[in-house]
Order: sequence, then C-alpha cells, then structure tokens
Amino acid sequence: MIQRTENIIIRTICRILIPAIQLFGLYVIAHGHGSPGGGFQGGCILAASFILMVIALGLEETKRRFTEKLNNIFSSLGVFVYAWTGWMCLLLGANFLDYSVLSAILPADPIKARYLGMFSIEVGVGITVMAVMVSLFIDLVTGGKHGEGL
Amino acid sequence: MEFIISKYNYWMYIVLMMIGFYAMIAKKNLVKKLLGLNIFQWAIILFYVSIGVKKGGATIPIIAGGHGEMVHAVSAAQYLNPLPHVLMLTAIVVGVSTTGVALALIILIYRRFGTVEEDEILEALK
Amino acid sequence: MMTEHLPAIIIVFPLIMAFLINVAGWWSKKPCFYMALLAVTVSFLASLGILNTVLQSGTISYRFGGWEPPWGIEYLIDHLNAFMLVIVSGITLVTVLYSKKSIEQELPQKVPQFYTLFTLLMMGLLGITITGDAFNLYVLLEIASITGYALIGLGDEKAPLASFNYLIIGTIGACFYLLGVGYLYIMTGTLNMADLAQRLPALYSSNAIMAAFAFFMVGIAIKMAFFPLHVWLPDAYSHAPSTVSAYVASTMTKVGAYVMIRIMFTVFEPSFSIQLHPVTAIFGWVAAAAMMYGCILAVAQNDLKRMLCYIIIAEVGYIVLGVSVANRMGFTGAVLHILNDAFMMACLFMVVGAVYYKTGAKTIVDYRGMFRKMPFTSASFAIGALSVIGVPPTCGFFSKWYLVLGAIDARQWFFAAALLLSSLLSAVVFFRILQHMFFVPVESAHKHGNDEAAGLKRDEAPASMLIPIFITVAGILLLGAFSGRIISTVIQFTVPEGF
Amino acid sequence: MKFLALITSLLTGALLMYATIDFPVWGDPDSPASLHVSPRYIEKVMEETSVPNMVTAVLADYRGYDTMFETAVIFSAGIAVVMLIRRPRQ
Amino acid sequence: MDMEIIHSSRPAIAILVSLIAAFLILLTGERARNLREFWTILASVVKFSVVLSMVPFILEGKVIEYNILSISPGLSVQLKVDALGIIFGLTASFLWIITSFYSIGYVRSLKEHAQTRYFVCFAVALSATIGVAFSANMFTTFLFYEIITVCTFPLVAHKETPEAIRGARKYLTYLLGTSIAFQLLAVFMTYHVAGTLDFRYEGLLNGTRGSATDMILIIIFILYMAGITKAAMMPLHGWLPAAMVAPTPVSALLHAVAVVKTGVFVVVKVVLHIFGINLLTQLGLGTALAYFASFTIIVASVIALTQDNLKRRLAYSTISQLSYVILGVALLTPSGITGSIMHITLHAFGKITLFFTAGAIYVATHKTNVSELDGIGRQMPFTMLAFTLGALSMIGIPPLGGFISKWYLSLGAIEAKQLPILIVLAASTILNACYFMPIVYAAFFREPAPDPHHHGNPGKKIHEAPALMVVPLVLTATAALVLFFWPTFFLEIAGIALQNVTGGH
Amino acid sequence: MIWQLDIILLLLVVICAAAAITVKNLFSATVLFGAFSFLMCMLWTEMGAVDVAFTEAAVGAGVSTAFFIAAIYQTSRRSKD
Repeated sequence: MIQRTENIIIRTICRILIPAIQLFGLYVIAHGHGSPGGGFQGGCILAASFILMVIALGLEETKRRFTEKLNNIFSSLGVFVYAWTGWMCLLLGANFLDYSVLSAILPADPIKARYLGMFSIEVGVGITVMAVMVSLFIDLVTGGKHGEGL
Repeated sequence: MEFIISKYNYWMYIVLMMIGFYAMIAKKNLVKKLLGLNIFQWAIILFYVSIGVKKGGATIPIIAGGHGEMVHAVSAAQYLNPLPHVLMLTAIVVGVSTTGVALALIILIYRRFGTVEEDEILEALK
Repeated sequence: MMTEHLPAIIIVFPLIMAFLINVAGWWSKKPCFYMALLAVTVSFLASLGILNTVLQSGTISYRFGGWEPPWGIEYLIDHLNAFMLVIVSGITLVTVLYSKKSIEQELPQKVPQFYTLFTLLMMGLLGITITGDAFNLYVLLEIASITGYALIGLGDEKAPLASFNYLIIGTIGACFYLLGVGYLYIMTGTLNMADLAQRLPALYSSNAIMAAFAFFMVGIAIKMAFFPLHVWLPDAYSHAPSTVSAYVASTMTKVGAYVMIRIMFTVFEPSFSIQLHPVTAIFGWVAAAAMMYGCILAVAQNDLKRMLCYIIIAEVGYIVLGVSVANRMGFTGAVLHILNDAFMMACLFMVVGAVYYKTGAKTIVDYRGMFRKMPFTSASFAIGALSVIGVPPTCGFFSKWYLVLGAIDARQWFFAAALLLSSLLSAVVFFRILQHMFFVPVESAHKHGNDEAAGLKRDEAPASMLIPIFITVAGILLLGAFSGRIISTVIQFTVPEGF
Repeated sequence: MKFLALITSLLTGALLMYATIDFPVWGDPDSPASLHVSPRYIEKVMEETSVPNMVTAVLADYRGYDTMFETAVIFSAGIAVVMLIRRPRQ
Repeated sequence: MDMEIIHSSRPAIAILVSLIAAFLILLTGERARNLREFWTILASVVKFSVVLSMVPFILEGKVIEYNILSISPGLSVQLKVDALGIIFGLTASFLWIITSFYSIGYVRSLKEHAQTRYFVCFAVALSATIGVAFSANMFTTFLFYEIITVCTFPLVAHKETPEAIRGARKYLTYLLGTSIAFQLLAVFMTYHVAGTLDFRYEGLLNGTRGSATDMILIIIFILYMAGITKAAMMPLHGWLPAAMVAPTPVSALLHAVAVVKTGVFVVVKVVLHIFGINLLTQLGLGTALAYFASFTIIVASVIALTQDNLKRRLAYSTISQLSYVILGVALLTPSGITGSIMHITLHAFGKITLFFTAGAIYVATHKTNVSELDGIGRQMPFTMLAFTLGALSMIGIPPLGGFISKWYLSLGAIEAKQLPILIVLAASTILNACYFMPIVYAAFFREPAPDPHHHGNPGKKIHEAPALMVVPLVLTATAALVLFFWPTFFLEIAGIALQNVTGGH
Repeated sequence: MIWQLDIILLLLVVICAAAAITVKNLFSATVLFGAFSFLMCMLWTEMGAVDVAFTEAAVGAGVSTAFFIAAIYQTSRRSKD
C-alpha cells in the first residue's frame, strides 16, 4: 500500500493527476467566498493529492517532497496565520478577529477588508488541514513508523 | 399522521442515532464502536442540517449574482438558513479529529494486546 | 489599553504559543517548557486582571469580530466565570511548574508535543469557562477532550484502552451536549446563552426544551464523571502520566461542574431546574449516592491513584449536592468546593506523582515508611488528605461546612448525614495510607537492620516538584483561612437570583 | 450487555421522539430558527462583508472565533496522533 | 451582665508560641538535640508566662477577646479568655513545662526513635489545647478539637508496633469518627437553630426554645454528648485504654490533661455556655446526664479493679474521674459547677503524678503490671511516695487537692437534692481506694518477688529513674498537696466563672 | 427539494448504517461507512447544504474512510460482532 509502485501507467497518471488535484484544491480555497468550498474543503483536497502521492509513489518519495518537518511546521503555520490575523485586528485597536480594521494596512475599504481577512484565515485553515490530514494518514497507515522510513 | 409525515426527517435521524448509539455501547470490537460513534455524530449533523431547511422556494445560501458590485435587497425567505451549516462544518471537523485520535489509540492498543476485541483485551489484562 | 482585550488574550495567547512550541520543538526540546510556562503565566495574569475588572465594574462583555451578541460570539464574564478562570489558570500554572521533571522522565521523546497539547488543553478549559456561546462551548469542550484523550493515552500499558473508552463515552457526552444545543436552537433560533435565557422562559412547557435539558444534564454528567456515569474516570485518570492526572483531576471535573451550573441557572432559570422540573431534587439524591459510592470504592482500592480517582467521584458528588439543595448556603459551598477541591486534588495527585517519580511506588503498601524517605512530600500528602476528610483548619472543612449548612437549611437531613458519613469514610481511606506512610512497623525496620538498609534513606523529590506541591499545600491552608473573604468578595455574587 | 444497550438506545430514541412532537414542522420557513438570528446573515451579508457565500461569511467572520477553534481541534488531533503513535527518529 | 472586654493578642500568642516552637523543632531535627529540647522548654515556659499574664485581668472580672478571622456572619475564629478558660489554660500550660522535662528524660533514657516527630506533635497538641481553652465559639472549639485529635494520633502510634498501630487506629476511629458524625452535626444544628455559635453565659440556645422544638434541642444535646468522645463517657470510652500503648509522657499529659480534659472542658462549655443552666433545667437533661455520668463513674471504677496493667488501671480510673467533672456540671448547682471546674485542675495534678510514676517505674525496672510491683517502694521511694500522694488525691482524702473538688461535688449533689448521686460519690471513693491502696500497700509492705536474673536482694537498693523524671513527678505530687492548702486562687477564678453563668446570684 | 428522493436517500442511509455495524469484515464495514457518508453527502446537497456536502465528500467519504482503512490495515480486519 505504501511501497513505491512500478506500474508505469499508475505513475504517469498520478504525475498528471496530482498537480491537477492540487490546483483544484487551491481553487476551492481561494474561491470559497463565492461558491461552495473554503479552507477546510480545499485543505482536504490538497491532502488527498498527497495521500494519492503516498499510495502511488510510495512514502519515501513523498517524504522527499513534503518532509516531516515541513509538514509539522505547516500544521502550526496554518493556525498561526489564523490566530495572527485575529491578533493583528487586536493590535490595530479593534476586537479580536474584527477584520474591518485591517483596512488600515490593506488597500481596501473596511467591507473589502473583511473579505480579505476572511481570505487570509481560509488560507490558514487550508494549510493546517492539509498538513494535519497528511500527517494523520501517514501516521495511521504506517503505524507511526513515519520516522523510520519503513 | 400529518404530524408524522411532516417531520419524517427528524424520525430518520433518530433511527440513525439509535443505530450509532447501540453500536457504541453494545459492540465489542473497537473499530465497530468507532464506526458507531461516527454514525452517531453524523446523525446529529443530519439533524442540524435539517433545521436549516426552508420549504417554499428557498435556495442554497449563496447570494445569486453576488460577484457583481451592486448589492440588491435580499429577503430572508429566499435563502436557506446558513447558520446550521456553519455549525456542522465545525462538527464534521471535530468528528474527523476524534476519529483520527481514536484510530491512533486503536493502533496502540493493537500493538500492546494484539487484538481489537474488547473482551479479548480484558482477558489479556487478567 | 490591553485590559479590555484580556478576554481574548487569555485564550489566544496560549493558542499561539501552542503552535510556537510545536515549531520550536523541531529545533530543541529545552525551550518548550519555558514557552508553556510563559503562556500559562500570561493566562493566569490575564485571569487575575479579568477578575479584578469584574469585581470593580461588574460583568464584562467581549464581542469577537465586533458583532453584537446574538450574531457574533460573545464572551460574557460574570463573577462565576472570572472565579473559575482564576482557578483553572492558577492550577495550570502550578501543574506546569511541576511537570518539568516528571515529563522529562516519563515522556522524554515527546516533550514538545506534550507541552503543545497541554497548552491547548488549558486553553480549552479556559475557553469553556469563559465563553458565552453554547456552540462555542461545544467546540472548546472538544478541544479539551481531544487533547485530554491524547494526554491520557500516553500513560502506562493500560492507558490506551482506558483512553479509548474515555473517548467513546466522552464523545457520547459531548454529542448529547450538542443535541441539547440543537434542540434549543430549533426552538429558539439562537445560540447565545444570554439570548437563550431571554427567549426560553416562554417555552418552558415544551417537550423539546425538556429533552434538551435532559440531554444537557446527561452530557455534562458524563463529562464531569457524575455517578453513575463516572465509569470512564477511574481507568482514565489512574493510568495517565502523573502530570496529566494531576491536571485533569483537579480541573476537568470542576469545569464540568461549572458548565452544569451555567446551564442550570444561566441558560435556564433556577425556577426551571428547581420547581418546574425538579431535577435538582433527583440530582441531590444521586449526588448523595455518588459520595457514598466514591468513598466506599476508594476504601477497596489498593492502587493509590485509583483510590484518589474514586475520591474525585465523591467530590463531584459534593459539588452537585451543594448545587442541588438550591439555597444560598449550599450553592456557596458548592462553588467554594470547586476551588478547594481543585487544590486538594492537585496536591494529592502531585504527591503521588512525585513519589512515583522517585520510587516508582504505586500501591498503598509501597508507601510504607514513605515519611522517612520523603518527609516533605508525605507531610503535604497528609495535609491534602486531612483537607479531603474535612478536618479544620484546612480548606476542605469550610466548603463542607457550607454544604452541610445548605443541606440543613433545605431541611434535607439525609444529605447532611450523607456528607458527614462520607467524610468519615474518607477518613478511613486516608488514615489507612497515612498510617503506612508515617509508621513503619518496628519489626520490619529492625529486620533489615536499620533504616538505610530497608530502603528508607531520605531521598526527597526535586525542588521543581516540591515547590508546586508546597504551593498547593499553602493554598489548602490559606484558602481555609480566607474562605470568608473569598465568599464575600466573589462567591456571593455568583449565587443565582432567587436563592 | 447487548440487551441493556438496546434498551438504552431505545430509551434515548424515545426521549428524542417525544421531544420531536413539539418541533416546528420540518422545513417551515416561519420556524424560530429561520426567524430569529439567521435573517440578518442572509440579508446583510453582502453589505457587511461583501462575501456572497453566506456559509463562508458566517464561518469566517460572524462566527470566525468558532472556526479558529475548529482549526485548533484539527491541529491538536494531528499533534495528538503524532505524539501517540509516531516512533521517534533514531 | 456587663463585662469589660479587652482586646489583646495575648491568647493568640499563647497559641502561636508552641506552633512556632513546633516549627523550630522540626527545623532543628536530630542534628542538635539539645537545641531542639531547648525550644520545647522555652516554648513551654513562655506559654505559661503568657497565660499567667492574663490572670490579673480575669481576676478583675474582665474578658480578653481576640478575633483571628471572620468567615461569615455568625461564624468566626475568635478567641476569648474568661475564668473558665484560664483555669484550663493555666493547668495545661503549667503541666506542659513539667511534662517537657519528664519527656526529655523519658525518651532519652529509652532511646526512643523519631524523637523530633514526638516533640513536634506534642507542641502542636498543646497549642490546640490552649486554643480550645481560649476559644470564643463552638466553631473555634471544634477546629482546635480536631487538630488535637489529628496531631496526637502520631503520638499514640509512636512505638509503631502492630499493637500501637492498632491502638492508634482505635483511638482515631473513636475520636474522629464521633466528632465528625455527631459533634459536627450538633454544631451544624446549633448554628441552624441559633444563627451563631458564640458561647453565651446564659446559654446560646437558651432563647431559642420557642423557635426550635424541645425534641430538636434534646437531639442536639445527645449528639454533643455522643460527639465529645474525648470526655470518655461510657459507652464511648474504648479509645482511652487502647491509647495507653502510647509512651508514658504522652499518656500522662494527653490522657490526663490535654486530650481528656479538653473533652470534659468542651462538655462543660456545651452545658454551661451553649445550653445554659436554665434551658437544661427546663428540659430536665441535667439530671439525665448526671445519672449517665454516675453510671460511668461506678462501672469504670469496677473495671479498673480488674486491670493488672498499671497504665490500663490508671486509664479506667481516668474514665471514672472524668465523669466526676461531667457529673458536677450536670447537677447544675453552684457548688456542683465549682466542684467540676476545680476537679479539672485537681484531677490533672493527681493523675499526671500517677502516670509519671508509672513511666518512671517502667524506665527504671521495665515493669508494667500491678502484680509485679511488690516491694518496689523500697527501690524507688520518691516515686512511690509521689504515687501515694497522687492516689490519695484521686481518692479524695483530706490533706490532698482531690478532696476539695469532691467536697464541692458532694455539696452540689446535696443542693440538687440528689441523694443517689451522693451515694455514687461515696461508693466511688471506696472503689478508688480499693484499686489504688493495694498498690501502695504492695509497694511498701510486700517483699519483692525474687528476681531470677539478679541474685541477692536488688529490691533493697535504691534505684530510681533519672532525675529528669523523678523531679517532675515529685513536683506535681507536691502541687497536689499544696493545692489543698491554698486552693483559694483557683477557687476565686472558679467563683468568677460560676458568677458568669449564674448571673451573679 | 424532492421529497421522494429525500425519503429514498434517508432509507438508504439507514440501511448502510445498519449494514456497516453488522458485517463482520471490518473492510466491508468501512466501505459501507464510506457509502453511508456518500449518501449523506447527497442528502445534504439535496437539502441545499452545499458547503456541508462538499466537506462531507472530502472528509467523510474520502479522508475519513482512508483513515479507517489505514488503521484496519495496521490492526486486524476480522471482527467478532
């Protein structure tokens, strides 16, 4: 399940499919404001692309591209982005998560600033969800032998 | 009769919830318990989503033509109630997280006892 | 300028620190402890600030995102919240100080993750106590629970199973709570507690509201390990790592009790839970049973930690009893007991952890002659034990005092008798241990020639463990002395109207 | 045990059904849930946040604080699993 | 009745002195034993001086009050020194000085283990005893009462043999169990009925007869009497003989003075200040209590006759003597009350002498049984002389202090027109004589049994216990003698106490 | 919203749930659970909760099932009940 597969068809399809899935994931995150979707769904789709990578290309190769450390940092980073957005609002003098004051540092009026603030947190959610889902999957599928490289 | 039909969604969610609840208590297999737990949570999500439904022409909670610059007046009856949906997004995430942690615990238990059947584990503990 | 934002800081600062701890852990394990300590200290100071503000200017309202209450999430902090915040963050501070050595020994490989989760757990508990939104409370409850499951699962051999069972039962509890919220929502259309309290009275006769209340109570009873829904607690807490059991034992059930009080008397009016549906009367009897059950089973235990777990079940019974007699005295006693019990349990579990750290002792027999070996630790245990029994002048006596007076005021003689009887039973429980700790039968000591040969050489726990223990001991002694002041400054304002 | 579980779940179900009797009719546009808090989200979402997807708007702005904890839940689950079963690198 | 109230921290200091000493003793530990013992002695002397310094105010009819902390309205930890308290305080703190010397001699010559723990607990126990003596309300009393129980537990279990631990467990079960189950409940009910717990001279519950039914008041009274197990009234006396496994100085001070006297002192307080003479007379509870006490007096004396172990015999004697105090106060007559107040002090001096001698005999010869004491008077003349004085005082024979209290008690019985009580007093005097005089006789006039280990006649040689032990017991015996001739000081204070409760007539 | 479709989906959901907890093979149970999730997802789309349905599709039917299969792969696939 997690060994590298040598089947050329699968490998090629994955090579084509994975970037497409990732692109779609990014689209879902970015376009969550106007259509169904958002950080969580997009993050899951991104994670799915990595899960596919693990299944098709093997854990070793995946880990070379998306290392354990990077994964861990990403999972923190996402929530950090979220909390920091809120914190910025606080520093700018409004209540926590009151994005309208972000207009002071963003080129937008208060209403539009809310839009951008939401975008920033959606990105945060997406990053965390992606990283955590990947790490959860790898941990569960290898029974925690993540670090030993199987 | 009227009253049974008019709320059939709620009855179904209750049945679903009972199935999940039963599995959580009665099943000896830990994975089965966890499946029961998921069904239980999903039943509650179904219940919440059912709250948000509005009959009589309400559509999905995305404002039509919202990308345009002009903002036209919107009446509440036109769109579904978005709040339960929001709550349930959170609940789904919580459900998945719980599942993840539970599966990790199951793997740990399997590592220690070589089984995921509760009665066999209790046997092994003696 | 920052004081008005304290309600946000108290939650968000530890959250941000949790991520930083996790990231920092990739480079070095050393700063993790200090970062966690910083996070907790800031929260503690913030909670003091909040309490101060509440005492001076009454209820605080903080609106997240700047949205007015029923639409956005609001923190509505009254005396009870502020009081609980100080308890929870104070106990956390003590526990973090204590955790350093014990974690280094028990979980050397997992220090960063441990502190990340620990900080998140504290954040969850603080969030539960501070929030004014019913659904927000659910999310925070789940944070606290998930981190709790993970931390408990880290313990000894049997911990994963115990933690799994806790997870299943705890999720049932949380889901019941969620169902309750859903039922309130479908009937009222709002999630804000204050708004709910306004809109609910018109609906009190509705079946749905009754069912919602029932689900709330069952869900919370599971979370606070209220007899007979306590079955997960002894396993989960006794197999957890020492720091974790010290922490969860002293805070989690108390936070559960807080949520119960909130739901009973803020979301619903006292008249609902006392007269309309006399749940308090039922709760009173069950609580009396809980006290008896907890103490009796504690007598039967050999493992010290497990024994303390049953004592917790009894203590939860005390708190619920105080609430359920539904008068000023009883309620005061219950709230005071939340405070006192947090300190007592922290003290006892920390001592057990410290002894385990030094000697690996677990059962009561292992504690034989512990006084010779670890005099200060043992003395602290003795004080904690006396407080649980309710011997003056320790703080446990004072809360029991109010509880019994409450029972008498309510003309519930049986409850008063039950309180005293369970005190007696806990005296049996604890003096059995104290006897082992303080007296080595002369023959066994002499058989081995001298104390040193019998393994009784003095070998005290490290200072980083002793100091937190001493803090809790000082708490136990001082809270007793100042209970009058605590009641007159804070607790009397928490009593619901109509009591 | 199984029998007990059956009884318990049936009782819970019965309680829920009993409660359902007082519910507003399913899909009723005039139910309290549709009338009290949510109309504002629907009617003002564009002018207040300029986001057409109400779910996103409520999720990320009106109740953004919830979502932050939702993310924290995911995060803590990730850390929890790492801590529970990942074996440290040698 | 107006009384001048002085606010002073002296009572608090008197309590704190030995607490601080306990702390210093703990710090000093085994490393510097002389320094450690010095703290004990210093504290005992200072404590006595502080207590003594309050006497003049009391004699002027004033009352000293000190509020430590208020817990809630009607509930506070408060100290109040009045005539009744000062008698008990004086007795306890004076005897602590003597016992300290005696203890040092005892533990050193027996090379006891855990001496630091011993002295620490001792100091704390004394602190709490003074606390009981000076407490202004039932709450404070209960607080210190419990502290005494807890901190004497290690003292009783001191030897750590299975027997000692069993005895200590019994001790604790009785004392803690009854005080939590009955006394605390009684305190709660008192608070519920009266709304406060302050001791009042006319009786706290006196005015509540209208609001509370007689039944409730009677229940409260019974709960109190069942709860104050330290007074060792039958049938809840079992802990006292069991606690005799403790080292002798512990038995001496704690079971002749601190613990048991605290018990009877609290009984006196409850009778006089919680219920009050009027209320008890109206309820008819005084007589009931008097008969109950009489029963204990006779039965305990009879049991004492059958005991061979000297300390156990003394223990049963204590049980019977404690009931004298209760009897006296239960008579609810002026002379009875005076007698019972006097008996607290006078019995203390007598009984402590007896325990001291028991300890001295044990240290010098390792004998514990009455049957082994033949001819010991020749070997330990001072000790046995002191024993004789103590015994005479117990019996109540004129040139000794015990006579005075018995005299007043008898007067009280006559005042109360209770002829049966008078008979009880007479009978118990005879019984006392029956169980004490044979010891004296055997000690001085019997030939010692031939000792298999020593040939020759070791009994002839004077072989006393260390001076550190003999001097204290001689002192207390002398005191018992002196108190007969100059009881005026105590009588005067007892008079003030009596005046307080009877309202001056 | 079409109520006939609604009822059919609800019935299918209940059947899948019941089947998932009844079958003895855990892999089958997980796959049935995946089907359950997918039907739920359809149900929600049909009720107009598109965001929830999207999430459900990504999580319930996708990631969550993958987690279950991963864990069963690590442990055992048989179940006694």
